[in-house]
Amino acid sequence: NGPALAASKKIGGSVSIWAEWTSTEQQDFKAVLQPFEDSTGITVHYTGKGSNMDTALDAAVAGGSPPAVALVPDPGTLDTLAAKHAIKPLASIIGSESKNYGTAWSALATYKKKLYGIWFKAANKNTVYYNPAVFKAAGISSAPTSWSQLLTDETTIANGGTYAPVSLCTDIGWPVADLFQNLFLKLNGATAYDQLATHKMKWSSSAVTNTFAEMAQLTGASGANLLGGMKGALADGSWPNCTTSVFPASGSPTAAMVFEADFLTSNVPSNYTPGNGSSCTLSAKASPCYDTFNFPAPTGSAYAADIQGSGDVAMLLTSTRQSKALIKYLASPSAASIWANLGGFVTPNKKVALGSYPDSVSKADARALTSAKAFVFSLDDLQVGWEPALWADMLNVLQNPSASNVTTVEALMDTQATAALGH
Amino acid sequence: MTIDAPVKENRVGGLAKRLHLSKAVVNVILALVAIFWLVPTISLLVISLRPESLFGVSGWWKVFTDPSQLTFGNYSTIFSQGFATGGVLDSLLTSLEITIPATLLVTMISCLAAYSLVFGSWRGRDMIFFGIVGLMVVPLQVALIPVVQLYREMGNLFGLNPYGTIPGVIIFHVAFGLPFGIFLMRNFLTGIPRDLLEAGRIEGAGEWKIFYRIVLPLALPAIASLAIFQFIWVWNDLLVALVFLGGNVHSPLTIFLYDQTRSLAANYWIVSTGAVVSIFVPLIVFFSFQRYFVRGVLAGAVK
Amino acid sequence: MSSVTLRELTKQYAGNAALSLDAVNLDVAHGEFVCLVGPSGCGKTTALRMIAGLESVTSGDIEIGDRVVNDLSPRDRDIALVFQSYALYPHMTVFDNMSFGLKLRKVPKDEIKAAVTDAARILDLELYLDRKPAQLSGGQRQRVALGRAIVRNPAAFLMDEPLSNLDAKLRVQTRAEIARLHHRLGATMIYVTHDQVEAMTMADRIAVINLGKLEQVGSPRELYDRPANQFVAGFIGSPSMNFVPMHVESIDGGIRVVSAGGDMDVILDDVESAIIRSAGVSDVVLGVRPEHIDSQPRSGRGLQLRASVEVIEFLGNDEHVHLSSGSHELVAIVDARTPLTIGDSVTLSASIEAIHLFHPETGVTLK
Amino acid sequence: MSSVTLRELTKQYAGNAALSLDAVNLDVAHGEFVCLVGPSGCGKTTALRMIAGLESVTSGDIEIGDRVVNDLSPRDRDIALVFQSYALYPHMTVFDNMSFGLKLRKVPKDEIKAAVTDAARILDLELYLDRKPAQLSGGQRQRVALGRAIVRNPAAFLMDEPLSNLDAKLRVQTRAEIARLHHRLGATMIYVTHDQVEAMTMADRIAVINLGKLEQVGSPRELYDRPANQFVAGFIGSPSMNFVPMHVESIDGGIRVVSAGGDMDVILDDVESAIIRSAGVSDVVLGVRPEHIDSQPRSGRGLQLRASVEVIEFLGNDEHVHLSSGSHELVAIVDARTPLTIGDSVTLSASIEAIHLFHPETGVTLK
Amino acid sequence: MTSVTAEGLKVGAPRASRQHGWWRRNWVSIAFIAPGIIWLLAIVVYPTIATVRFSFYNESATKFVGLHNFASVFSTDTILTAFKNNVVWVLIFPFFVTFIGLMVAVLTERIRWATAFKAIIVMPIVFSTTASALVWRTIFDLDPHVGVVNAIEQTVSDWFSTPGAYPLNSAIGQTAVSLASFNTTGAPGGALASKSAVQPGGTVMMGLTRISSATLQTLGAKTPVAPQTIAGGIAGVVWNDFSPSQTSNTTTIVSDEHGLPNLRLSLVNSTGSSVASTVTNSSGDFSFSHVAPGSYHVEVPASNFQTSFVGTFWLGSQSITPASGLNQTAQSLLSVPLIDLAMIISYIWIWAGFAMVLIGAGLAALNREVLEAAEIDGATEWQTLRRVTIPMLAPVLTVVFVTMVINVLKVFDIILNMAPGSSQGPATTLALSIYNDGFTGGIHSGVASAIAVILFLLVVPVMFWNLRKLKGGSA
Ligand SMILES: Nc1ncnc2c1ncn2[C@@H]1O[C@H](COP(=O)(O)OP(=O)(O)OP(=O)(O)O)[C@@H](O)[C@H]1O
Ligand SMILES: Nc1ncnc2c1ncn2[C@@H]1O[C@H](COP(=O)(O)OP(=O)(O)OP(=O)(O)O)[C@@H](O)[C@H]1O
Ligand SMILES: [Mg+2]
Ligand SMILES: [Mg+2]
Repeated sequence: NGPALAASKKIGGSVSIWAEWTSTEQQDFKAVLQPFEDSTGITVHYTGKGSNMDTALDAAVAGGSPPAVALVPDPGTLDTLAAKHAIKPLASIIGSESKNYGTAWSALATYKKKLYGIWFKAANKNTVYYNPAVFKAAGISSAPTSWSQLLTDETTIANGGTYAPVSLCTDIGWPVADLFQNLFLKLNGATAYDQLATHKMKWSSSAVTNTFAEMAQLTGASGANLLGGMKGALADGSWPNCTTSVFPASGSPTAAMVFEADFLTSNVPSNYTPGNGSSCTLSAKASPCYDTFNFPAPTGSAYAADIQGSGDVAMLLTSTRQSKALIKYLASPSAASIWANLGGFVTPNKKVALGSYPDSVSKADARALTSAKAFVFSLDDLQVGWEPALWADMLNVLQNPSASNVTTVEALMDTQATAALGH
Repeated sequence: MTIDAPVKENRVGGLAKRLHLSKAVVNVILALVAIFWLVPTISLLVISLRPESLFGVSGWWKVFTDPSQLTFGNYSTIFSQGFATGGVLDSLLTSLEITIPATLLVTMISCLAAYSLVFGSWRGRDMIFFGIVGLMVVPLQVALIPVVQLYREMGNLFGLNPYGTIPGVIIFHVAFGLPFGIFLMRNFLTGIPRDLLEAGRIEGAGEWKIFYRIVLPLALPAIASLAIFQFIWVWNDLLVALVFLGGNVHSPLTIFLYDQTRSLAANYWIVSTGAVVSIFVPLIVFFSFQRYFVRGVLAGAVK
Repeated sequence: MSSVTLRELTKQYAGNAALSLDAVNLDVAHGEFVCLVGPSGCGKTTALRMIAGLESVTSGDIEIGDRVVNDLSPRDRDIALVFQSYALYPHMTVFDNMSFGLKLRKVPKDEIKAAVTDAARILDLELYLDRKPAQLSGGQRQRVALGRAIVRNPAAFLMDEPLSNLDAKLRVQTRAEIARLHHRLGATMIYVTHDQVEAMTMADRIAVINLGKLEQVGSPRELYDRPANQFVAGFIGSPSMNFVPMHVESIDGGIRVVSAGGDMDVILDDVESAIIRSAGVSDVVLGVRPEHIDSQPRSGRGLQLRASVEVIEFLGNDEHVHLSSGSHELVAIVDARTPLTIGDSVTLSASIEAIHLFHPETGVTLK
Repeated sequence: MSSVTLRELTKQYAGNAALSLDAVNLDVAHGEFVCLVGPSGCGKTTALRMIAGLESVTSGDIEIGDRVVNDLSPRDRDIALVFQSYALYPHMTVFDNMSFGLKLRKVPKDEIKAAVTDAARILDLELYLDRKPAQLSGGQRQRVALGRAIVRNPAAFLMDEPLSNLDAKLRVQTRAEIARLHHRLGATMIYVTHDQVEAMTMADRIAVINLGKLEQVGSPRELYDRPANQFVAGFIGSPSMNFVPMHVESIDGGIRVVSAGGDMDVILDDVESAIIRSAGVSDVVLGVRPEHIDSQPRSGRGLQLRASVEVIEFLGNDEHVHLSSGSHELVAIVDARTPLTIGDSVTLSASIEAIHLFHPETGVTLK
Repeated sequence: MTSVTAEGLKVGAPRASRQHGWWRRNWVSIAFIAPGIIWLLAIVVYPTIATVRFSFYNESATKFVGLHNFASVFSTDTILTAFKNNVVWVLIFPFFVTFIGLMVAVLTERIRWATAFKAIIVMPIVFSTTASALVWRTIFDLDPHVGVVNAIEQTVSDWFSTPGAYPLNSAIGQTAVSLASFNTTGAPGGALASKSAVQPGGTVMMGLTRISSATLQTLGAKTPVAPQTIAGGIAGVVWNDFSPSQTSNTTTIVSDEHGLPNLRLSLVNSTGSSVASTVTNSSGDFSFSHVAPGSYHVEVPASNFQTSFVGTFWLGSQSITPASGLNQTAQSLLSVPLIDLAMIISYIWIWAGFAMVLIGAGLAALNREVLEAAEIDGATEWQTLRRVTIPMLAPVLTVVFVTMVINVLKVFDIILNMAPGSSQGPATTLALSIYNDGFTGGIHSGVASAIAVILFLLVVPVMFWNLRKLKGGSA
């Protein structure tokens, strides 16, 4: 495969690596590892830990037998482990491969000025997925590019009477938080976003209040724009149910679009083709399509290219010849390209050619990521200690966006943030 | 025969009928309960037999009008890996490797401890028992990390770190099964007449003999229940195995099923399939222990 | 085959203010057969259980052989106990119940089989060896409990009413077997019973307990003839001794005791009179056993007694005649052929030897 | 207060090939006191449990009053049962144990209290009303079980050896109380006992069961004097009747029966001889009760018996003398003052009225 | 001196021997309990102590913060909610599980198919909670096409009220609304009326939107035509004023728009009373003839939009106790979300088998004769059960009850898996808070440990009660 591998000679031995990925993602990642194993003779033991990754890793570190390499989904863990000296600095190990990442990403993998991780996989949470055929049925031919256009299109689709404009993922609130974060970023920019994330900006500030107000526009009065109304959104909005109403595996869609990150791709049934061609139909049986657009900013906003996202950062926990080789391999563009090629994957690795992505949707996604003016990490994940409370608060506002309730909840959030973050 | 019939007719009047009726009522009530209990179970089974695409789209009961919806697709997905390491059968074995020792140990240690608590004469029995019941409430989650650290200390001290090994998982399960086990056995053993133990003692049985020749046989119904539950709990555990097995290549069935689901949410059709697959062993366990629930185990023992 | 000695043995159960056993002293010699008798709840079972090591000793000592065994576990005491409640192992067959102790001692299989078969034959249990206790009748259960003790060969047997649920015939038979066993093994036996006949026929000595206290120990004849006090006198013998409060009257040099209504009177001789005088009492309790009352008046010294017949209980050869004399109730045993009918006024008598006199307050025997 | 009738009542327990009750017919009249006696395991408890409704009927019928109650639940039969195993409620105090049945009937509180206090006084349980069964002695438990029955006022009482664990005195006392209760309430009573004295003194009629079969029903005197067969003869009376196989010899017109060694013989009169002849037997079993054996030889007709004294059991007033006559063992009850010593050769006798003769195979009474 | 020594010996000797005796008497008992105690000390007690310690430290266990964590537990509404939910669970769940378990265990003793029945009841324990939660989630699903409960409710409710021709489209949660040019009176789904008044001889154009194409298809809607005036009458058309080809045109009828057939209309005079009514035909046109002079409105009564039953949101957080209008804290303490009930029902379904098996085991050991004695004493079956069986079963019932109390104090998996995200907040419990606070995204201690400690303390009374009860029960 890549020339980077051809150079390395057979090392042999084995190395263990943990990540969240199970099921399809696990198979994809194993495909990424295959050429590495072939060329180095190293056997890689991969374990997918799912949502218990953090706990399992904490335990493994505490238990004294951590995996050699681990990929975790949040920068906080990296900081914690670095503080405990449980992970190794990477600069000298991966050498020039560290330059494959933009400064925003490197900063997120740096602790006390040392690089401890490489962001192997990234997710763009600005992505909005929509069913082009539904848009067309309402007489809309192109995706909205501004916030006001999005609202207009929503009304149009609603008036059509057959499809709900939005299938809102609610779950325990994290998708709503994502939605809020998107909107906040597009309305107020990355600087304000970072201030809010660290609670330097108050939740009771007008920026937040405005964002909530705009969000209420999006959902419509008592959830008029949402699939099943507010009640339906809350009842059926659990992940990934919310996606199947836009991209059903059989029958017809009931909603036009769904907000979530690009990892939603893996929940789109395989018979959907990416793009917005003229052949797209409403029936899941004939040729259905999916497409995305970037979460729109108000017309003329300076923050249109700011991106909110997340990712998986690879860290080295035990330093052996094999593990070093593996992390270096993960940092290389050839590793990321393999998965990119398989789809449902984007990497912040600049060296991965856009051509590696199989379709227009992921290409656009990757382009957005790499061309981002500013990149912010998902804000809720940084709210250690009150993240679930934040999600609950988001659901609260979603259900009752009245000014008085917003004021109450904002005050509550400030209290919670102060209690958890100490300021 | 013909002469007998009218006599029989007269003598019991409506009373026998009333008795029969009450028996019928019991049967009807229990049948209703059984149906109530079965509906979810059947729906789980049906969900596992319907294709993924229909989940959440239409009611599972539709299969009864449209049997063409039935498919073994979910099962073939699960069984696709076969016997290989990481396959479903390998996981089944691993589950047994964990569950059987954990069940045996909990049952044995609980019985021993309960015996001591009930029939021992040392002071402070009540306090110890009190403490043990208190431990039932300790959420398993809070113990994970301290125990892992403890394992590492063991590794440092004795060169044997159970972390990442199957014994490590078993040790943890046993510890968290014990409070309930002891609680159950103790309360059950209080029902065994002391005279029986004393008879054994007089006949020259040591405590051990009394324990396993007299008390254990009499406590079989309780032991069977404890074993059933312990087995089921360990069998269905996911969290402990995930945390304690580390990178072990063999993983129990729960982890295997968990792996079939995607990282951000459960694939319910696979979960249901897995649930159906994973209940067979516990059901066998249940049925084989069922026969120990004999009525009147203590009948005829004392006046 | 050891002696058993109780020294000031006392037991107080938790949650029971009264002493269930109160400073009991008792020596049971090696090979001796002692019966414990006493009213229900007097502490017989408690005593056995303490000797067996099943109850802790509140104070005092228990010696078996010449060791103080207070702290010895039951199985180290080498005794067999037949429980009043049987305490059969419900999960074992009769055979297993009986052989359990032997198995524990690793006695060879065929010896066990022989011993159990033997005991089963004696106890008429051969047909039931495969049954579980739940499938047995009350008497059969009791016999299994007994069998469990006798298949072993312990230093001492403790038996708590081992025959109470057996019918008369079987009881006589089993009693004989126990006596034979006792002779054959020379084993020490402490035997609780409420059956007079058992106690009288089997025991070398009888210990009478009342309210946890030992009242008297002695041979059956001693207890029957010379009870130490009114309690023992009343307890030994069935139907029990008749007691009548009498007034002491001095008559020319001697003493005459007479009942309130004057329906009964006895004239004492000099020796007896002296004893009564030295006791300094003006009242005594007269005791006479039902079987010592003659249905005929008698000439000469002795009890004279005028009464009316109230109830006659037929008992085959004998009759129990319930009498009313003045305000007193008495029972007499007379030959069934004596022509008595209810309502008869009769004069009865008893010889002076058959008369007991007790201190009216302490109950101590005066004559 | 109803009659109880058993018609061909049969019981076979699952897992037990033998019939525990075999076509028993018994009429217990309203207010009658019937004692069931029989060897251990003969089916007494089974019969009571079936009458109470606790065991299913294998075949036959049970009538209480004039209803067939085979299928009636125990609750609806209005009977009280004293269990052989007591079956006290372990979680209730003595008071609650006794008052439970009344509470269920919603008897006013003070009436309950009065009834229980009364029963407790009769049964000497006043001190224990607050205890739980586990803290009682065996006899106390039995009294609680008895108390539980007598506080109620049922149509019939069923009592299974209710006095077996009581001492002699208490037993006599309680016996009297039960008799009084029976008279006062006029209640029908079916009473299982193995105590001869109880059966003889209390019962209007006694039913003798053997191996599940009813052998004879009759008044105590009937059973004692005219047992229907050898089994009943042996079962009623304690110590039981002596049986000796005899040979029938014709002597000038009459018949003489004589034992194998010739140590015993009886000459029969014409009537008796005729019966024996018509039975056409050459052997008979002779029966004579121990209490009917005279320690003196007698002139005239009757049993003459030469024997040697083997064992003497002292019983207070009487002695049980175990005799050996030829190859036969006999027991005689003699006055304790009779001067006998072990090894003595003696000649004893019994009057011709005291002699019973039984068919050697069927056991049916011939004389 | 010597005599004192002798005295001392005399007193001392037995005591020494007593102690020696203690060990001799008890060493086996001690040996029996030792494995359990050691195991528990190492694997449960040690972490428990760690937990207690962590509860006084900050989240990363680096700084001692005193009672801060406890203070924040009691001042956080979410945790108060969790407390309240725990209380609701504890009050309802253990009782019902024990009760049902007991009833079922007692009743099964009388049936022939007991084994099969027991297997059915036990089966749910055998499933993982994830699977059970999934099943119950579908059973309670809001959509009557998916959820059995709502399907039943719908069937029942449809007996009582018939839906209109244009019911709420449950798939998208909408109902017809008029366009701005045709005034709306009332909420969406309420009655709609023409905006401008009309006189006899005039015409009315009423454009509505948000009508599902599926409905139109079912009703066989045809292309509408502009209404013709009729003398002394009022004519008009009602149509679905939405065209994908001309989304902005809201004033005229476009070719791909459809009339709304089968609509019930009424003519309302100026005083607001209805004077005539009619039904639109397949192109959506209608007419009222012989209308008295005056000014009228044409109204589309709400009954047209009468929806069929929309389902009870069993998994929702609406309170079943009156708690609205209270402040946040009071609400978190007083409202009982409906989903609590749904989950409790499911949890009972899961655990009743546990109770049944244990109680069955207890029943097996009861002395039958005592029960017979009760029967003889005249107790009905119910009385026997209540006054004899249950007290005698007390130790086992206590096990079940206490286990269930502790179980629900720790309940979280069913909530995590069954509650839709939106209800997880209102339905949260202490253990779920521990899980969320202390467990997601790595392990934090602090508040989570404090909650655990509080949980632990909550059990203390239960233990006391249990101990007292057992002591009283057996001797
Ligand atoms: N549950 C049972 N199963 C089988 N056989 C039984 C059962 N109960 C009793 N039997 C048998 O039935 C016969 C009659 O028993 P029952 O208890 O009626 O005797 P009983 O006359 O009361 O004897 P006892 O005087 O010893 O109490 C006995 O041989 C006994 O072994
Ligand atoms: N566990 C106990 N707790 C409290 N008191 C008890 C206990 N066991 C027995 N007692 C009491 O101690 C006294 C003696 O009891 P014990 O059992 O020794 O009597 P007993 O002589 O065997 O009587 P019985 O002939 O009725 O069996 C009784 O009054 C009894 O109530
Ligand atoms: Mg006793
Ligand atoms: Mg019996």
